[in-house]
Amino acid sequence: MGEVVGFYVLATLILVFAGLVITARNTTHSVLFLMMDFLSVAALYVLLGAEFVAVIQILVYAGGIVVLYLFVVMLVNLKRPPESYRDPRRQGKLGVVLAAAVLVEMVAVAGYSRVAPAPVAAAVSPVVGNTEEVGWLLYTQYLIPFELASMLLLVAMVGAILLSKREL
Amino acid sequence: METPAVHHGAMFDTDELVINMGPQHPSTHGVLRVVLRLDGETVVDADVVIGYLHRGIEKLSENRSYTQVILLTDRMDYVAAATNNVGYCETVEKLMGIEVPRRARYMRTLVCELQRIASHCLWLGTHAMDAGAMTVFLYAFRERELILDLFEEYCGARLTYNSMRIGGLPQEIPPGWDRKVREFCTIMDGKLVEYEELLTHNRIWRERTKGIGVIDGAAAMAIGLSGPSLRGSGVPRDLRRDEPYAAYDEMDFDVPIGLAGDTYDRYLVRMEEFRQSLRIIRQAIDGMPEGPIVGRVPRLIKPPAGETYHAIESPKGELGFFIVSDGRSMSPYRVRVRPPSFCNLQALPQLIKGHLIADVVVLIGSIDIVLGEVDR
Amino acid sequence: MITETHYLVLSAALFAIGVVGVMVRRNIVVVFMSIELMLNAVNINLVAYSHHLQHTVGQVFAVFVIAVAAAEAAVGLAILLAFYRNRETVNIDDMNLMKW
Amino acid sequence: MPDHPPTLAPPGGPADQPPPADLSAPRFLVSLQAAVPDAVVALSHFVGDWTAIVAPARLLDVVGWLATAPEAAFDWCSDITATDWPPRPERFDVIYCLYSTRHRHRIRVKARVRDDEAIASVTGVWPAANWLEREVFDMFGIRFSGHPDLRRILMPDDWQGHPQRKDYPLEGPGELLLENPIDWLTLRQSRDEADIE
Amino acid sequence: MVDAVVIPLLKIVIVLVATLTAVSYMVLLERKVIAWTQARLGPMRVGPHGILQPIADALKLMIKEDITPARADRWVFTLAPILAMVPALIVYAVIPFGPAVEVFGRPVTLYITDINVGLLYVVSVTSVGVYGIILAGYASNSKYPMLASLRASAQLISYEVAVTLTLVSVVLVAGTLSLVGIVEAQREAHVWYLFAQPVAFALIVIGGLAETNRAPFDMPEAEQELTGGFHTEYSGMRFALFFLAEYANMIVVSSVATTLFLGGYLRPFPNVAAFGVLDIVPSWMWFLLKSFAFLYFFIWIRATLPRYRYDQLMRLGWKVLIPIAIANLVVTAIVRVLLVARVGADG
Repeated sequence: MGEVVGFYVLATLILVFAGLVITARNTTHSVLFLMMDFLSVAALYVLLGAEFVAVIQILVYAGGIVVLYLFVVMLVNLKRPPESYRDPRRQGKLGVVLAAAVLVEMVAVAGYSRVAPAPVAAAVSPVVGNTEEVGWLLYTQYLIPFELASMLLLVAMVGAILLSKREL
Repeated sequence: METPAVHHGAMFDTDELVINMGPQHPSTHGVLRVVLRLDGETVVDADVVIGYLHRGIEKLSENRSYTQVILLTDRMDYVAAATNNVGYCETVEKLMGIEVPRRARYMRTLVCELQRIASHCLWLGTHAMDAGAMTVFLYAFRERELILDLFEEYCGARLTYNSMRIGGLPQEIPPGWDRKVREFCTIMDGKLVEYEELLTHNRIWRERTKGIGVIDGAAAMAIGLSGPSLRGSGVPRDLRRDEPYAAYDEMDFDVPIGLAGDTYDRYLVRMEEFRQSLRIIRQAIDGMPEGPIVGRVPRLIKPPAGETYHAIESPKGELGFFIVSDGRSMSPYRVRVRPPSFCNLQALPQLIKGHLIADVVVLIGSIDIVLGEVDR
Repeated sequence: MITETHYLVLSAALFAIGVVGVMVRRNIVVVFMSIELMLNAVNINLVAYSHHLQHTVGQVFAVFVIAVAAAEAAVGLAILLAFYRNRETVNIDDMNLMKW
Repeated sequence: MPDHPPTLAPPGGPADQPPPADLSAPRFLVSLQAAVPDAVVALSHFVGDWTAIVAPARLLDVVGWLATAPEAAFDWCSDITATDWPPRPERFDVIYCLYSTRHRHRIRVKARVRDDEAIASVTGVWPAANWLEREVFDMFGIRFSGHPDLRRILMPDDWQGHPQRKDYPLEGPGELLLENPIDWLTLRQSRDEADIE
Repeated sequence: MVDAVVIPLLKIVIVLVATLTAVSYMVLLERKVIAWTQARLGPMRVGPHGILQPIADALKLMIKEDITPARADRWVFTLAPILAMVPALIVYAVIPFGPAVEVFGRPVTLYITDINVGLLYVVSVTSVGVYGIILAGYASNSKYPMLASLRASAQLISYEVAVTLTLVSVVLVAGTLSLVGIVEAQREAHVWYLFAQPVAFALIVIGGLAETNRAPFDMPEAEQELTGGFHTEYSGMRFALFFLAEYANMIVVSSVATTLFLGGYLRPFPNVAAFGVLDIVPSWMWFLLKSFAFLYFFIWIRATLPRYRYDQLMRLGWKVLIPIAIANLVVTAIVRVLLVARVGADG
C-alpha cells in the first residue's frame, strides 16, 4: 500500500517537475525544478531499496551538478532573451513527434517485457546490505570500469578547467 | 548589472561589476561612498565620493567671532576634538603674536597626546573590526572611555571639548587630575600588550595586512599622505619634531617609521605611537610647570590684517589652519582647514587598485579617516 | 502492486520529456538539463531492474551513469562558457559555425 | 556680517605685509627670483611666514622650480586654497602652502586670478593637488586648466553656485527660494518672529 | 502501531522543537559569550539576564514587515530561506542523541532513525543547503547579495570536498557509515576518534567553521565588506529563517563532530567500570555537553580571530586542507590494511 502511494506520488512529482524543467521561461527556475526532480528521483531510489544510489544522487546531482548549472546560468547572465533567434530550418514539431514515438516504443517494449527475465542468481558476495554490496561489486568485478570512470572524471576536470580559463 | 561589457579584442571578459560602497555601509566609517569597479572581486577602479557630511565649517567660521570658531573646530575631527582646538588656537595666537604660558603649553601637549591615544584607540578598534576581529573593537573603546572620563573631568564634555582658548586654557587643571592621568598610563601600558597579543602576531591579521596597499615613500609624499600613514612608508616626518609647537620641543620621544609601506607597517607605526604618546604624557605630567594658564590676551580678539598658515601633527596627520584677517572685523575673513583625513583619503583609489573587495575596508581603516574632517 | 513495468513506463515518460526538451528548446542550458533528465530516466530503469532481479549490479551501473553525467556536465558547461564568452549567446540556433 | 558697520566697504585685498627692511629673504627665494625672472611679483613676510606672490601665467614655472631645485626641494604640497576679495579685479587669491621634507621649511605661493580666468593646475607637480584643486573649484569656481578630473567634490554635482564666495547667500539659495520666493520669505519671517519670542 | 508511527512522530516533534529552541538559545548564548569575552554584559533587559531575549527576538522578527525587493524573483526569493532551513533540520533525523533506553517500559531509541548510509546522508543533505544561499543572492537582484552568494557557494563547495574526504578516513576506522555504528565502534575501540584521528578532527573543526560560514571564514556575511551578505535584502520571518538555518547548521556540525570524534553519547571511559559513577548523567546529557563544548569553541573563535580574506580562504581550502585530508586518508587506509593483515596473520 505504502509503496503504491509512494510510487504514484513520486512519479507524478518527477514527471511534473521534468515538464516544468523544459517549459519554464526563466532558466534559473528550470534549474530549480531540475533539482526538485532529482530529489524526487532520489526518493524513488529509496523506495526501490537503493539507499546508496539515492544518497549519491543527492550528493552528486543535487549538491554538485545542479549547483554547477546554477553557477553557469548566473555567469552567463543573459543580456538578451536566449531564444530570440530561431533557425528557420528548425523542426520543433518534429521533435515532439519523435519524442512521442520514443515514448510509444518504450512503453510497448516495457509492456511486452512483462514476461520478465527470470531473476538471475545473485553473485555471491560476502557482505550484506545494499551499500556494502555496491561497494563490493565496484571494487571486485567492476574494478576496471570503476578506475576508468575515475580517469574520465579526472580528464573531465582538467578539460573543464582548461576550457573555462580566460586565456589558454 | 548595468555595466556595459568591455571588449578586449576578440576575447570576451566576464562582466565588470560596479558596486556602490556607502554612503550607508558599515565599514566606510561614516558617510564615505566608494564606487568600485570590480572584475570578479578584484578592484579595477575606484572613485571616492565625499561631501555627505559637509556642513560648511569654513564658511560658518567667517561669521563667528574668533573665539566662537573653536567650537566649530570640535566638529571636524570629532574623535580628536581637542587637537583641533589646539591647532586653531595656536594659529590665531601666531597671527596675533600672543605668548602662551609654559603651563598651558604643557597642558596642550598633554591633551594632544591623550587625544592621539583616544583617536588611535578608535582607529585600532574599527580597523580590527573591519578585518573581522570584533573583540579588539570593544577593548579599544574600553580604554578610550577612560580618556573620555579624563576629559570630562577636565572640561566637562566627552566628545566636543571646546577645551582651549586663544592664549591658553579655559580653566585650571582639576586637582588630582594628574594622578588619574598617571593611573591611566599604567593601565594603558598593560592594555597595549593585550591588543598586540590579539593582533600583532596573529597569523590571520598578518595575512590580511601584510603586502596590502603598499605605497613607497616617494609616492606617499606625492599623493600628500601625512601622519602615521606617511611614516608607515618610511618617511620620518612628524611635525611634533620637525616644527615643534606647544611644548614638544621640551619632550623626548621617538618617531616610529615603517619600512614596507603596507597596512601592517602602518598598523605597527600607530601601535608604537601609542607608547610614544604615553611617554610624552608622563613627561608632561611630571614636568608640568606652575604658573598662569592664560597669556596676555587683549580683551578684543581682533588680529592685525594678515594671514598665516600653521600646522600641527594631529593623530591623522598634518592638520593645518590658514587664517586670513582683514584687521577690522571680529571674525576671521577666511578660515581654511587643511584636513589630514581629506588628503589621506585621496590616496585610497591608488591604494586599493588591484586588491580585493575585502582589502578595501581594511585600507579604509588603515588610512584612518574621520568623515567629519574630510567633509567639514 | 507496483511492478517493474510501472517503473519502466515512468522511465520512458521521463526519457520522452527529455527528448522533447532536447529537440524543442533552443537554450543550450535547458538542452543540457534535458539530457540530464534522460540520464536519470536510464538510472531509474537500472535501479528498478536491480530491485526486480535482486541483483546489485544495476545500482553499480547507476553509479557509473552518475559519474559520466557529472563529467558530461562539467565539460559541457565549460564548453558553453567558452562559447558564451566568444559569441555572447547560449542559443543553439546561433551555434552554426561548423556548418560550412 | 553684523560685526562691522554697513558703511564700511568690504576689504579690497589681503594685507600682504612687505618684509621688513632688516630681514633678508631665504636663499631659495633669492635663487627663485634669479632662476625664474619676472615671475615673482612681490614677496611678503608676516608673523614668520614667507609668501611669494607670483603672476598666474608663470605659476607652473615657479612651482616647478620650487619642487625640483635642490635648495628649495618643496616635495610636499601641504595645502591649496583660495580667498575671495570681491572688489578687486583679480578677485581670487589662490594660495599654495608648500613644505620641504628635506630642508623642513615652508613657503606660500600666491597667485591672483580673475573670475573668468583659469589657472594652471599643479597636479603634474604634486598629484596631491588633485583633490585640493577640486575643492577650490567647488568652493570658489576657480577653474584649473590641465586638471585631470575637475569635478565638484564636496557639494553635489548639480549644485548651483560656489559656496565659499563672499557673495554667496549665507543660508544658501535654498530649494524653496528657487521654487517659490514668496514662501521662502514668509518662512524666514516666521522663523525670525519665533526667534524674537 | 505505537512503535511504528506514534513514537517516531513523537521523536520528530521533540527533536524539531528541541532544535528550534536550542537554535534560538544558541543565539543568546553566542551573544552572551561574546559579550563576556568583550567585557560587556550582553542582553540584560528581557527577563533576568536576558534569558527571554530569544522570545523577544522571535516576536520582533515575526511582526516585522516582510519586504520583497521590487525586481526580485518573487518565488525564488521566498523559496531560498526555506531551502536553507529544511536541510539544516532534516539532518537531525540521523543524529544519535543517545542509545536505546527504556521509556515507560518500552524500548525507545534516542534517535529518529539509524540508516546504514547515515554519514553519507548527512553529507548529501548539507550539500543541498548551498541552494538557499545561491538562490537568495540570485533572487534578491542586488549586487552585494550576489557577490556574497557566489563567495558562499564557492566556499561551501570547496570545503565540502575537504570535509567529505576527512569523513572517509573516519569511516575507514569505524568500518561503518551508520552514525550509531560509529559511536559503538568508539566504545569497542576504547578510544574516542579524536585521539585515533587527530588530524581528521582538526580538519573537521576548520572545515566545519567554513561550512557554517562562521568566523574566521564568515566571508559570505562579512558585514564589513558586503553589508549583510547574501541576506542583505531579507527582512522579517524570511531573514529569521536564514538566521536560524545558520545556527541550526552550527549545531549540526557540532553534533556530527561530537558523534564522530568525541564518542557521541558515550560517557568518558565507557568500558571502565570504575567510572560507572558517571552514568548518573544520562547518555543524551553527555551528548549535549560535548556538543555544547564544541559550540562554545565556535563562539570563542569568533570572538577572537579576524576574518580571512576570500582568496586566502580558498587557498587554505584547496592547497592545505584537501592535500592534508588526502594524505590522512591514505595513511589511515595503509595503517588499516596493515592492521587487518596482522590480525589476519594472528588469526
